[in-house]
Amino acid sequence: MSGCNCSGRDVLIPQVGVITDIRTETPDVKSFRVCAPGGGKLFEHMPGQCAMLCVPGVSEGMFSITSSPTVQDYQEFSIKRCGMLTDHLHSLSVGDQITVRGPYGNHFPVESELRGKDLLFVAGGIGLAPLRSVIGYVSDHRADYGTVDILYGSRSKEDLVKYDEITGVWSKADGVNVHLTIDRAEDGWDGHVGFVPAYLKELGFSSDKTALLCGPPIMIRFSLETLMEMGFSKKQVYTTLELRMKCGVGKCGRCNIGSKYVCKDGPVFRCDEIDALPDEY
Amino acid sequence: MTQRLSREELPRLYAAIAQVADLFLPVKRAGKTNFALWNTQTEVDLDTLKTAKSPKDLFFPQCEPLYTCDWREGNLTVTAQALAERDFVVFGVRGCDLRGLDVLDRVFLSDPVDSFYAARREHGTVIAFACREPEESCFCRTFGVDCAEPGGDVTVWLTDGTLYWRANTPKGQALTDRLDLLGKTDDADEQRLAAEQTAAREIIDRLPYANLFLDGWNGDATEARFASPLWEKLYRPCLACGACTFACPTCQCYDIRDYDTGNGVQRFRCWDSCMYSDFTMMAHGNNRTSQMQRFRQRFMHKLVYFPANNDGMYSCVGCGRCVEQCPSGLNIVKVIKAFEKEAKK
Amino acid sequence: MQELIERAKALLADGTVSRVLGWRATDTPFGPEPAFFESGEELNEFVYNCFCGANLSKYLIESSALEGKTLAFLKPCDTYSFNQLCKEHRIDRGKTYIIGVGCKGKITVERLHELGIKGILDVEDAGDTLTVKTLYGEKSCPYSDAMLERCHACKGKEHRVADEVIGESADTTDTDRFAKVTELEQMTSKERYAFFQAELSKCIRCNACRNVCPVCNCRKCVFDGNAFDSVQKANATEFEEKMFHIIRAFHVAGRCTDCGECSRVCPQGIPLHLLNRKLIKDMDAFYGEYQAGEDTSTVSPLTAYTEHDIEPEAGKGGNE
Amino acid sequence: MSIDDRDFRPVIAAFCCNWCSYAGADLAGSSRMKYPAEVKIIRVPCSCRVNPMFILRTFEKGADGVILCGCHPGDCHYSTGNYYTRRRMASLISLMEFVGLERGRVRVEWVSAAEGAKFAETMNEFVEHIRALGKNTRLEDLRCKN
Amino acid sequence: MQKIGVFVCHCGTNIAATVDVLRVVEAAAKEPGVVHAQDYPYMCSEAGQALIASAIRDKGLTGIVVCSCSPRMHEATFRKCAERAGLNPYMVEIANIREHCSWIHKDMEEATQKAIILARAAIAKVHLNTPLAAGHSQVTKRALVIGGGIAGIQTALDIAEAGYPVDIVEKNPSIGGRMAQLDKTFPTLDCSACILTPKMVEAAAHPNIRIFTYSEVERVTGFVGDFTVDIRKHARSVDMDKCTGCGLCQEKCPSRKTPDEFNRALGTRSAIYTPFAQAIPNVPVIDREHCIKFKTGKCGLCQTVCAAGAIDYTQSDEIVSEKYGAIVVATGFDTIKLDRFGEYAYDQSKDVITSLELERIMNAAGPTGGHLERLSDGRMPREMVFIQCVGSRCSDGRGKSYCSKICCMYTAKHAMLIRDKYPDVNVTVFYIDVRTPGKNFDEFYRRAVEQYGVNYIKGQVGKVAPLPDGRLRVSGSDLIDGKAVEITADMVVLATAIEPDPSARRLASMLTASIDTNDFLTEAHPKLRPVESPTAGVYLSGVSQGPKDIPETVSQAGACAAKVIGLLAKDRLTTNPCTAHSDQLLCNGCSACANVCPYGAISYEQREVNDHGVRGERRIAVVNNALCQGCGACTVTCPSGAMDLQGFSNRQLIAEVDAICR
Repeated sequence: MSGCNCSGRDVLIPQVGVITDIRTETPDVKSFRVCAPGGGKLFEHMPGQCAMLCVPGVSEGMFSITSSPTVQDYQEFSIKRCGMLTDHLHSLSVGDQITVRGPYGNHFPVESELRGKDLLFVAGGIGLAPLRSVIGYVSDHRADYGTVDILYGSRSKEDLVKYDEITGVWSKADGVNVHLTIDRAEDGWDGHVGFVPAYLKELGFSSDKTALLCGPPIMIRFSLETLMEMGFSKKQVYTTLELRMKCGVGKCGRCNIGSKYVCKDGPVFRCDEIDALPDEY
Repeated sequence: MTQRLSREELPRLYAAIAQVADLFLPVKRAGKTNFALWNTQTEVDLDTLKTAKSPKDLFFPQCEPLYTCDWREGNLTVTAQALAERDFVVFGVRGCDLRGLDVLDRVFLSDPVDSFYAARREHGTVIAFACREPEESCFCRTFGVDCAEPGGDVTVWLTDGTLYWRANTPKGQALTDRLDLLGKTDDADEQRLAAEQTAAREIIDRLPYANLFLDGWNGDATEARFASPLWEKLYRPCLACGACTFACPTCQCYDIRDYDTGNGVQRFRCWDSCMYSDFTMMAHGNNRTSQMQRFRQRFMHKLVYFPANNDGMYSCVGCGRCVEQCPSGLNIVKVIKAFEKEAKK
Repeated sequence: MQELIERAKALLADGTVSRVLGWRATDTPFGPEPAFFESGEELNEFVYNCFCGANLSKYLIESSALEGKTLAFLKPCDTYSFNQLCKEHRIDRGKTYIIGVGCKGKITVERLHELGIKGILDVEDAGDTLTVKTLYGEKSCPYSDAMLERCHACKGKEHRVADEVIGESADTTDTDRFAKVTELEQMTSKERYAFFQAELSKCIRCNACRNVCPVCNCRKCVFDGNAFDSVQKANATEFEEKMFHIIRAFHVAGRCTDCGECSRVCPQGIPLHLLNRKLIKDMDAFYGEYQAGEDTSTVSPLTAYTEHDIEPEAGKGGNE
Repeated sequence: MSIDDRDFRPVIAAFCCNWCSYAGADLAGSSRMKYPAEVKIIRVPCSCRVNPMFILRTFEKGADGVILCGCHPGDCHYSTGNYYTRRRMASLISLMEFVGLERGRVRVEWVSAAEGAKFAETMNEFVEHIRALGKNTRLEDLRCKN
Repeated sequence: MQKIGVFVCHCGTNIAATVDVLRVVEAAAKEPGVVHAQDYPYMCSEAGQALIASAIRDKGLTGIVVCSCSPRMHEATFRKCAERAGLNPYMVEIANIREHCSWIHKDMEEATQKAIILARAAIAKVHLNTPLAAGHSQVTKRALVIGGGIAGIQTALDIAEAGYPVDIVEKNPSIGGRMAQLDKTFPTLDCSACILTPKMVEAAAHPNIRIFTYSEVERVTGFVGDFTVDIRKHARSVDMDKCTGCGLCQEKCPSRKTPDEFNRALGTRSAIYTPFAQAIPNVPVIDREHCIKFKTGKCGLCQTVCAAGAIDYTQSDEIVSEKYGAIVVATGFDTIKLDRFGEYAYDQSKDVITSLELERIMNAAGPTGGHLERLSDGRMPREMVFIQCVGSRCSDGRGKSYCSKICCMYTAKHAMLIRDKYPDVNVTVFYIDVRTPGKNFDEFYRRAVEQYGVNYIKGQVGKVAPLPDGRLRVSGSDLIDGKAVEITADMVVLATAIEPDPSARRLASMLTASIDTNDFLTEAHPKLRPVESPTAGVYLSGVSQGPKDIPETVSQAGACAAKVIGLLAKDRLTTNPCTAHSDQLLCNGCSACANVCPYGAISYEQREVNDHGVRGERRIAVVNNALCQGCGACTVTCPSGAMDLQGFSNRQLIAEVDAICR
């Protein structure tokens, strides 16, 4: 995997990626499809893994791969505008080149623990990005998994990332239930209104599901509490952590929480594993 | 097999090694001794026990280019930095610093391998240098280093008049084979050498920090140690400089940065310090906002997290540089002693 | 020392101050560390001896943000830094209680190492001489031989600011503080270059000089930001070391009190104070004598001007 | 003097204040006065805008000489800017010489908007001086060159 | 990533003759971010601007670089062009490849290379430009005119006539200035007072004009549209409201030995005085330096005789603080001191006089009652010599390098008037050149020579030597005949160079208006903006800007008024957005920046700051954008780099440096 030096390239040396498609998801989120200059994917990855995107001379940052590994032609990244690098990425156009290295980190255990389970995806805002990769993977291997529930919330309707795909594809798939919510009521929205944890409680899922949780820290905290109340154990809940990552390979010393490096041992953690880590995230 | 050379012949030895490979050894410049490339003009200093900086930067340089990006005809190209290809010899590495390399190996040679470091390790031959007169700041014994028998590809001992040389590895032997000025030793030499070692070990026993109390420091100690109120008191004098981390033979945190050369962007990495306030700073926050947290991180890493990931191996080697160099008189010894005092209360 | 402890305990007890900034004894005799004390009990670890060279004034920036007053023990030279920090609004004078402590010059164990004394186990201050117990026998040396560089160019025994003074001080000046600067000026440009190249190429960019410097008190150093696209932490080239040290010297020009902490803490023993002293010497010559930190109101020479200042011409830095 | 020396084309940056020296350079231009093409002018609002950091940066990037031009003291468009420049640069130049930079690689000159001739003269003289000094090897970033 | 367009101007052949414009286009096109590059013969032309505008629209450019003439010439043009095309005007950078390149180099290769580098620097800078929005400031609809001579009066009248209030500050007790001292004016020989006095009266009576005489500007703060000026009204010791101007006090004043400034010290005056009969206001002042009452405490005669009870010895200086939108400098001139011109014996003989002194002698209200006589003995001169260019066009550094412009004409006037009134006086004029460009000027001069028989000698006077008999030996040379000339004269008149009034220098510094090496105020542009100072809101009227005669002064005064009216007619002004700003995460609150700010634009606030998740109260520098003029002094004083300047940011300047050194 990431340790493979068979290409002769050090893990810190990136490849050039070409942006082949840019979609504006929300006012501050865009999705970028990236390919190798000659076409095709830059590398293979697993759902939940990340890659380092870099605009040379500007900055570099770790982003989760939004597309499913089953997509053959490209990797997609949904990126929220929140700083110098993301500002710059948002100003790029189709055909522009960036550098990409990765994939980095672990992934959701789609081939092991998650197999055969009923899955509950809980996402808030841009937190949908890593989960979408899993959702895509699960959809393409539908027989290997039980039912799928997707609870996704955002500030407003226009802040829902991948809205068209959610309403157009996912919600029409067999055995998939989509539950959308937005924080405040608005015109043209007849769906649920309220925060994700509250909606979670309202929906009252059975506690034999496996939950995948991703979103802003506050949402994760309350959703986790709700899940506990609903009878989930922490071993049934997976989430992702995000800290400052630089090297991506667990050596530069930045992103550790206790003895774990988020970039290498994460970003996906089972909640009982997080409990064992010192409180420094 | 131990070989010998009279002390006066050392310059010839250096010249002979330099014929074979680049030779780095302790050199005194502007009053401080550090490892530097040998040439006939350099002032070699084997009398200073510890170089101010550890020799780690010969394998993990303070700053090294990784690759260059440039736009050629509108296309972005990435050109990786070539890996080290020249053989080199590091002469005069103390036992503690040699252990430091073992620690770095655990980091950089574990999956995924850091090819820049690996190439240097492959091309470098380490001549370890046994200690004769350890100093008050030394505590390598605590971490199981025997400074009188340090190991390395080659070990050398220096007595008043003689240098003793013993190759330990095939790499060391290969170097030895290319040097024809080393002489044979006799029993008297062996006895003298043994006596030197005994004397050095006796001094070690008398050092104030020879046997620090490490109970409670291990890979499983995270919770207990992390939450200790002692950190709050210990960190206060810390200036948040990087003197300890840059002097340390095992600190390996690095930063990756870009540099606009005018003809492209060069990406390089350079040493970083977990003591620096912006070390973990992100656009939207910082997981270690206080100096206490950063201070704690450094020692937790050396004595808890690293052992947790490396079969109990500590990433402190007891070289004592932090003891000597911290501007505020802080060091790992103080930390260990503070916890010892607490434990024994 | 006991008097200092008693006084501190009293001020803590009557609520005048909420904490005490001083030095704490550690188990190495030559390694007292700067420390905050918040109770009488903690103060039993307080120490004040010949190794208490650290300038404590910079720690007061941090304590200015805390509730209540902080009692700080300052040596005469530390008070200059304190004043300078007050002038720059980094310390709130109202939140401090300053006890001036006596000083007869401070020593450092590094000087003893430089004198060839190894394996030091204990150091005893016997007035004019030091008795050093080592692994390799007992040694002794004159007190002044072990003194910090700055003490040889002492600013005098007056505390520039203090709520009270305890103890006697001595002026330990025994050299002209500009002697080395003058010596360098008289070298050729090439010789000076060789000198600074040798010294500065030892720099490891650990930032100890910057972080200890009382007037290098920026919340975020320019070298840590990207406003100037500076290459932080990297000393790949000799130029960058120069750039860092020249700019650092320039940023503290007119603010540097010549406290000498930069040279004291440099792990590579670079005489960084020479850059500051050169600037001080120049500014004294160009614009009249000025001592930063003497008070909290005089404007620094670089933020002032007269209509007939000297012109920025070549030839002031030293011989060609 | 070797052939290389004769072919030496120094890189020279001239920071010019917008109100006097930049206008002076304009006047030199409109009066068709000649000075070497090595001089490249960077416009700043006032000489006091020039940070010592810029000057070092210029050398870092391979310049062989840096000249800073502003209004004559007393004539600053912002009334006091160049008084500060004068003090700062006096200290900076002295410090740079002190650490071993050759004399005259950094220079400050006051050129008014009316002094086109002085501007051209100054530049001719400065370039000549830098040519004589040769390449700046004492303060230069090696990494740029690889 | 910016999308940058580069536009390279040929400027006809001005650029294209020395710079290979196409290669510049080619090189620029390869720079990162450049998506459009083209050349055009005249970028500033309407067609050129249209090209730029359409490229901005069609290619969605986010920044443009124009490689052309100096930004001082057309930066504003291209900014406006960008704005019309929907691009923020501050996303425009100019590479000066004309004044700084094509015009100074001959070698095409060299110039082309340099032009490429200059273009590259501008591209590098524009990458870091950010759209800036100009702020707005209010305009105080009142103007200040400093100087109450003909220039000031005319400007004030024109502004007042347009309906805006205007104040005149005059340092002397009366307005009128130099023109009031003149006898006749060329080329029509009108009586100076006859044409000036009505204007003075009109100004005094105008409802929109206030006159502060015996007053000086003490302090100026603020900026265009919003200046605050402190005016020091010197204590007059006479109540302006009560005084009837009867003149009795002056008559009775026992102190009568003070040199009379108005008469160039050729006569004396009383300690309480009005400078001249037609003075406005017709209220005397007490010269406290010479007043016996003030010197000894005894006297008080004027108070006794004043029926109106206007004399008030207790008056003190008063500072009036007023707000103005525009300031006009009309400080006029004086003649230079002659102490460095010993060869003319000005200090040795009373009969060597300056032309301005001659004006007073010829004037009916002057010290001799208008009768031409030698000041030494009161005798009528028979032989008069005029020496031109005394201290003008001077190359040895003793005088002024410039031509004082008015001397040729007034000397012709003097010669003509003397010959007209006293036909038996011989008049000789030594000149270097006679310069008479101006309507009816040369005719006037020719009349002096041809009709009035004035003897013009081209040549210089080497020495004027007083003779024992009180006459003067003038030794000169006649360059046309190539011989030495010696004249024994009764009177010598020196056409002394004029220089800006000494108050101009201090005033310029208060106004932050630039002055040249001769202390004349500098224009914003010598040709295109001759009546504006580079400092916004400051205008130049009369000789303070350069030597000129009365008709020129009056026309400039009118032009100046037009500019002021144009400013005052606006309700608000667009402010320069290139101002400093402080990054609150970096600011230490150390006050260094405020110490060096010439505009007092920086203040400090306690603010709660969120520094990457850590909250705390900090002392933070805050820049008042309306006051900041964008010099950047603060940015260098700030050690942490918290202070930066928009439009000339640290990163922008560094990018330029990098591009130049590349």
